[in-house]
Amino acid sequence: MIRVLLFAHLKEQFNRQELIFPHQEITVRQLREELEKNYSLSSVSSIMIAVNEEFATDEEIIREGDVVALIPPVSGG
Amino acid sequence: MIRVLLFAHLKEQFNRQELIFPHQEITVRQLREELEKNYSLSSVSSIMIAVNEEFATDEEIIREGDVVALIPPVSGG
Amino acid sequence: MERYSRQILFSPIGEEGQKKIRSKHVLIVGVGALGSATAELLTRAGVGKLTIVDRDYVDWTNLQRQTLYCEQDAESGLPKAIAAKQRLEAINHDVEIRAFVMDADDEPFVSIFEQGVDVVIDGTDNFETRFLINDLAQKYNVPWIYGACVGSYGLSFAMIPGKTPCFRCLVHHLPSYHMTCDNIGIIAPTVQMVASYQTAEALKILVEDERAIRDSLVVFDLWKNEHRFLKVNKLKNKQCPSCGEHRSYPSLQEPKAKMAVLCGRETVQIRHPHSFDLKEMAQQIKASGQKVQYNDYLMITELEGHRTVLFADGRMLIHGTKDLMDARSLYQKYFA
Amino acid sequence: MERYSRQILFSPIGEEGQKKIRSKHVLIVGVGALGSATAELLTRAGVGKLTIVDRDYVDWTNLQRQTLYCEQDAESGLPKAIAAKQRLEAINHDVEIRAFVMDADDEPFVSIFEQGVDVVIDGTDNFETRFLINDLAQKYNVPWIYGACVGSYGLSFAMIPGKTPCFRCLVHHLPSYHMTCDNIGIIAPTVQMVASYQTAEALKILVEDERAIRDSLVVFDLWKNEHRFLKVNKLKNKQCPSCGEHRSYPSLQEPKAKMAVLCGRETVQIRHPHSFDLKEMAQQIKASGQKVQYNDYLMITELEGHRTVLFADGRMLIHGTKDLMDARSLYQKYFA
Repeated sequence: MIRVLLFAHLKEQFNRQELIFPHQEITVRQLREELEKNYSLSSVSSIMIAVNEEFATDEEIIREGDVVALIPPVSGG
Repeated sequence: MIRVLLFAHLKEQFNRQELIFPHQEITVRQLREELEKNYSLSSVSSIMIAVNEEFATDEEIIREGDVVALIPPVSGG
Repeated sequence: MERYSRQILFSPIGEEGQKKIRSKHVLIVGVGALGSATAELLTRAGVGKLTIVDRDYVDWTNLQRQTLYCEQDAESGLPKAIAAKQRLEAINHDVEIRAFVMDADDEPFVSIFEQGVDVVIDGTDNFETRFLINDLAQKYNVPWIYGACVGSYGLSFAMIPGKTPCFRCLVHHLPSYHMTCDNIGIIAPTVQMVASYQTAEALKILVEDERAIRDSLVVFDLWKNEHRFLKVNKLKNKQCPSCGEHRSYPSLQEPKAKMAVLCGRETVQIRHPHSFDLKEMAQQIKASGQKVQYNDYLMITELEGHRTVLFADGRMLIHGTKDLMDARSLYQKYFA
Repeated sequence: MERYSRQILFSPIGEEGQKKIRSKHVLIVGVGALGSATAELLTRAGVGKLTIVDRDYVDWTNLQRQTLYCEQDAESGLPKAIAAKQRLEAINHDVEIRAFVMDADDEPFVSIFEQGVDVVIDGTDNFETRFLINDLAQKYNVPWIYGACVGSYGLSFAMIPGKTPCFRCLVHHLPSYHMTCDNIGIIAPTVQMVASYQTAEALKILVEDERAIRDSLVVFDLWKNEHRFLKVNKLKNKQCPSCGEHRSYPSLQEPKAKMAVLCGRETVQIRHPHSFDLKEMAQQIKASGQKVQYNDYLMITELEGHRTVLFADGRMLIHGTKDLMDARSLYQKYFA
């Protein structure tokens, strides 16, 4: 089980604080693909993904128990 | 072993980031007494003491591995 | 309402929230650094009525961090409450700004609470006034938002009567000597960060979004890159004389320091209601980087350019001033 | 120097640090909400030279969060760069303020980098300009400090050439539709918190206290009481075309959008350099709470009061304006 915390408008978009993925292991790239397919989340490629308080590259492997956060960069200023 | 993190001017006063106490168990009140005696830290009674991210009363017991933080209230504004 | 459109678009506020903000009264005690910043943000947010209280005047050394003031205000030495009101009115004439040049110890201060306030924001620079606000806030059942900063270090916590611990539950009694911006220094972003926390909690209280109110005390150091949220619930004390079951509101009763100008000596004498522990006091003053001399009878140091002498019996002389306000301010910042 | 005494007392700055601050040049791109706040704090801090660049004018809806401006500025519709300069000079006449009413795409923008800048602060409201700043900052070896906010959510990160990942390492390419203050709203304390982080890092860079610079990206939500520091090191990409081993600085070369006013129609046409994915675009606009219609050929929505039509081939019409600047600004905020 992998917990994925949502930030900013993603919370409203999914209407929840976090998503739960049933996997034991998944790469960051695969996570992006699932978000796009199963959750029809668009612009996934520009979302920054942190694993255990550290941003991760697409090749990195997320393991059960890791805490994942989806951080959308925003443009307001 | 109990780690005590220092905040604000306490860092400068002790010239370090944290203090290490060799105890396995100690109450918050005893910690205050030790700080006063062994480290000649004054005004100890007005310092707020947090144990594992939560402020603790003087009766509370600190155990090995707990993370303790000394938070001095300041008056500037 | 058009001018608040970006705030109304923010869904936890919305049209409803904006109307609530518009109908509320905020009291800001002290318009120095934190008070400047919070007063400005709440004025821009369109609060209905804003009362500001300050006893000080604008000084050149304030300009580095007190964002309501410009050089002209320091040049004219305007009282802060007056200079603040001018700028706030230029920012938003819809807000009713009431400015009082006075001490929080003065009689009219209590009447602000009696008339009704929705939230009080801490812009003070001393603990004595905070304990007074705390007792008044508990007595009149008003939330108040503590904020304090020095150097790159800051703290904030919103106190809700009947729910959270109060200031006296957190800080049992007055620290004996204080680290302030005048002895440790301060950088402006520290002020703005504390003010951001205070203003965010004030907005939550004003729009009555109770569930959103942060129930922890935030403490951070901007230069050392530290940031913590510490839960406070356990400190709520049923025996607390300010918010507990049997209340005496000690700050509303405590003997006040007595003050007098010493004729022909440019010196003010203050009688602290308790005796001084000169040794402890000297240690702490030293720790903050100041020079200090002491013996069993008295301690001598310099505070903000004033030679200051403390006697063990609680007497204190502040040299180089005949101004009671100045002397009182020094006393409260460092020793009260 | 007396006016900076509280900042000099702060030991990581001191007399030495104050002299350094005094000798440095800061560029702030955009003086909207973040730019207002950071420009004011750095002016108060006594930076030697401050260059501000902005293409917009002061509007009533800005006053809720853009702290340099007052009602008079909105009344006169002054360009932000000019109104900002006036207020900044009233705050501190020691600072040399240079104000440019221009687009970051304009030629003179690059010359600011050529002439030498010590740190660049992000006050922009769109990604296109940030990618441009990022390439210039890498090319001219200048640290720049990203900041952005919307609602109660904010982010900031200081990018040091040769050390940290750059903006393109973090955000690989432009998001296709943007959440901005104009569609999601914003509260003023969010702005001040991001600006506090930006200013603190700027001060560390100006006094050359490299070890103190935060090496993580901060992300917070003031209403939801969240606050995280996320390490970024792993994202530094050797293949990055902006900061890697073989650089092409794509933003300095990319085809720019072409614009034209359609005669007699109060409409501006913009040619986006790529085609639009209308379905995806429509989903995101919907997600931000706006109404939208679309089919295989075109998509229609309303942005800030302007009926806006997108064609799959990359063409876009913005109705209700003849002003190229306005239209460009809308385009960049939402689609660039």
